Amino acid sequence: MKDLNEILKDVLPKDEQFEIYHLQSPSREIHGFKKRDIDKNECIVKCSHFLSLAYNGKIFFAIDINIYFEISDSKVTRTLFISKADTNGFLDNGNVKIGLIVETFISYLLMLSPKNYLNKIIPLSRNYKNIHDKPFINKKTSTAKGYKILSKRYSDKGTKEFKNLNTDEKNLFKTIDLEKYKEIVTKISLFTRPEPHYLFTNSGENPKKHLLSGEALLRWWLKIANKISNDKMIFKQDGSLCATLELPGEEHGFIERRYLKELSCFWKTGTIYGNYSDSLFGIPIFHDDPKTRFLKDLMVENKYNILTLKEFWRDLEMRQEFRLGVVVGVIGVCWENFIEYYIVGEEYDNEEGAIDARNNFNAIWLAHNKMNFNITGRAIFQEKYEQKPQQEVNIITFRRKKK
Amino acid sequence: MAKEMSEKDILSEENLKISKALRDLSDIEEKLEKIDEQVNKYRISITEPVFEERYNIIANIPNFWKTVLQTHPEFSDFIPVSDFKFLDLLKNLKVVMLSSTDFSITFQFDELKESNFPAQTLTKTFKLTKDITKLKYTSKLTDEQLEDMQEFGFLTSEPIEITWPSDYDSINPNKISMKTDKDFKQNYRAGMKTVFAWFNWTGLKHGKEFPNGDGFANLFMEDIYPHCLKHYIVAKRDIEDEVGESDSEVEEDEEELEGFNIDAINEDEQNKEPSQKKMKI
Amino acid sequence: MAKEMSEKDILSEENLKISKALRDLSDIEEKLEKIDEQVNKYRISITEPVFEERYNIIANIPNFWKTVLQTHPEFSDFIPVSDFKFLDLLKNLKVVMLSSTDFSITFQFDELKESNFPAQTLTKTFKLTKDITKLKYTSKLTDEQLEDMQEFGFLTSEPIEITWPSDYDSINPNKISMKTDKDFKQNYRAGMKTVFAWFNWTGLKHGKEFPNGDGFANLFMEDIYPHCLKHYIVAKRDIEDEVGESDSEVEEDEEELEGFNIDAINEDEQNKEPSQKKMKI
Repeated sequence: MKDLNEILKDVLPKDEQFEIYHLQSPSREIHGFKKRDIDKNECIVKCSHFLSLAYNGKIFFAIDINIYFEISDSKVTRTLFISKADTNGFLDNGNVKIGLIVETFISYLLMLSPKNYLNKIIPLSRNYKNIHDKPFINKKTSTAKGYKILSKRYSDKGTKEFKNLNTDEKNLFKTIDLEKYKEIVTKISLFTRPEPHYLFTNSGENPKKHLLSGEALLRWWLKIANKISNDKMIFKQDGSLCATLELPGEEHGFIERRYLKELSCFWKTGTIYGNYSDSLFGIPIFHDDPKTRFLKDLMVENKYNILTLKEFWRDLEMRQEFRLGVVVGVIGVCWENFIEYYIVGEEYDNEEGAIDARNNFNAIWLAHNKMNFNITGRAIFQEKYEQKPQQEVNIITFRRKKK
Repeated sequence: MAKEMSEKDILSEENLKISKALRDLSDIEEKLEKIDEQVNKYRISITEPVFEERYNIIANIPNFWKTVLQTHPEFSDFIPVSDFKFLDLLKNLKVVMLSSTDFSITFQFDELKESNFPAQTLTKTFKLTKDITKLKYTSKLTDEQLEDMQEFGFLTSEPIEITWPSDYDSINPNKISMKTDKDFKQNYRAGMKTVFAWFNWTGLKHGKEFPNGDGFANLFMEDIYPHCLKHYIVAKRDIEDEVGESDSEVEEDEEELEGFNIDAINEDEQNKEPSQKKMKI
Repeated sequence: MAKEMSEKDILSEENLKISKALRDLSDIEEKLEKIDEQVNKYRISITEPVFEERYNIIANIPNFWKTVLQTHPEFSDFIPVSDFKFLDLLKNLKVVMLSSTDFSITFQFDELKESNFPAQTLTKTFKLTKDITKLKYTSKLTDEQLEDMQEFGFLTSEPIEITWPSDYDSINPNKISMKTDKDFKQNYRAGMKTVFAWFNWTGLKHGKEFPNGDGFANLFMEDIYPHCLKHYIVAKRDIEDEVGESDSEVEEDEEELEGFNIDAINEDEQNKEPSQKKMKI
């Protein structure tokens, strides 16, 4: 399979130079995600992807996607949560199609084998006492001892002891053997809402930034989701494929007429979290997600166990973040929590901001030992990707079962 | 037998060469650690006579130590405010390095009649040990902490007899008793937190004696004593509010907000969010 | 004349005594500053031969400096990411202290044919001066900065000739010209930020050359070179994700969720993971 750089080349303008920053976190077992019965031996694994592109030394786009794996005895469910995507207005090349980049990246992630995530999982807990007795270099290992350990590894290479070490190392991590699973469910979940900025703080102040209305943004994402769902390389077009759209507070007939008519036949109103009479237990808990915040409030109010999905969507409409014409200031908080690691302290009233944004990638980038960051566009698949302009708040989801 | 080495042999030769280099670096690191210690000893040896001189000069400056301790940015984190009344009586203070890890601190207190607090000079000695079998209570320590103590060592000290001021009679562990005091536990705990309890600190009863007693000792050894002249001058600054000072009055938050908040509504919204996030279910 | 001193005289005598003590403390402070320098010289003298030994060993370890520089927490703040392709070619690196303030850094680069980048060994020397009349542009410096430079000194360096890689032709100041390049200013600025421009850094043209060139030099001298063995081992850690590490992946939302699975998760389980507020990708 082609690597990401190769794939992106095909959708970037011909003979132009771009820098690609793709960061992937290690896979980690997490506690939450959904209400579940721990006795059932379920395991939830999370991994984050972050992609950003620079042109002329300036970052112009970034997207943040979290992937969750729910592993039970009988099946594995993979959920892509598109957390944030943003531009900053510093792209001075009209031939770059952001929608195409987003579509390509999501497709790429969907095509990555789940093995990439499930071979080496940081477990919820470890017996550190055990680890510290073994010849591993960890934060407590003295520098002098660290060199002795490394030295022994080189002298042992190819010997039996060295093989044992590799086995020990494997025991530090959890591995999910995918061979025994017949079914892998893939879900994509995303939330569209126009905001002046998501990942580039204050970038909304840049007059050159292209801000879409709620309606336009929804249509933009619908188009991407529709194209991905129709990609036969990813989803076999069988009866299990299903894409859903829900606009809290909006009539289903209206949604169908206004948005779904022009999309493929597998689109429906509703959600992938269950039927309207179901409990809220099927709604995943995502990081920094408006409906997750609402879910948490319901937990505080002891309504989480009582409400049905239908009531949830009805009440969600009343949330400030879902009301029309309200600019919500939640972005600052996300910035503090984790975006600071990507891009720090930009001034968006001048171009230096975008240049510094790129420079701020350095530490994080290098920590991951990523090497190839310069690519040249080939524009093979760069068909027209137009955007239509209006305001709404909505959720698009679709899923597919593999036989 | 073939003279030429196989690819595997070459690889293994190369690995052995790297292996040796890495082992050599381990030795270098040990040498550098010894050098650090040697430099430290050298510093102590040439600093000591100057500190001695300084000690005698400071004796002539009223309120020198009072000024230093009152304005030191971290000192007050270790003890209750009520202790300052007695620390203000400190006529002089001396730290003597006994080795590169062990040291003693000598406190020379003036008397305070109204508190039945006599003039007293006390020397408390601190020694580093790695022997965790000396510990008397370990239940409050995690395995990880114990491991660290074993590897990097921990400070210990003999208890020192000190006369407590009468102000503290109700929390003085020598004067209260479980039998007669109804708030014994609470008072005992309050007493444990005063600087007088620190003189009794051993380093062997984690969670049952003056808290962070080693941190307090190290503060004297590493910062207050070697840098007292600097701290004194900082306290005596005529202009306290220069722009760009780290102890400036301008708060970081305010600075940051300036560039960020366009209007008041935004600010409200921003402030709402963190509290929501912190809410525990 | 009365033999007894008046109250005023006593006061004045006392003041004179304090005045003298304070003056003496000023002398002590100067002595301590000299001691610092003396200790520093001593450290350099005994460290030098060990560093020399270390240098020769490191030459046998492939990618040693690449590993150190790529994982150093601050190094990458100084240069653009694209420079790393060439810094990875660093075969060896040496810092030599010429005095307690002056030093030289020697970079030994391997060649990279595809970039027309030749193998080259470059030594850049840094000297402290307090003579601000040497400065060629001062318009970007505040009066306060100039005062500090005059009092504490500032680093200067001679420009060093270095062959730039062909990858940088479009921003290489030797190859672009105001006349022919339409984005000259922008490209020139981008070029100024690369490590190759740093070899040209003089310290005399604040705002017109590689930014923070002295900070970059000091980073090598104060941290990267003396502590390279430690940085290398940190980079080689097998377990990077231990609980309590700052680079943990656990996000707040997912942490909090534990709380609603009360029936399923016992308290022990919850305590295992300290709240990790920050997340890193």
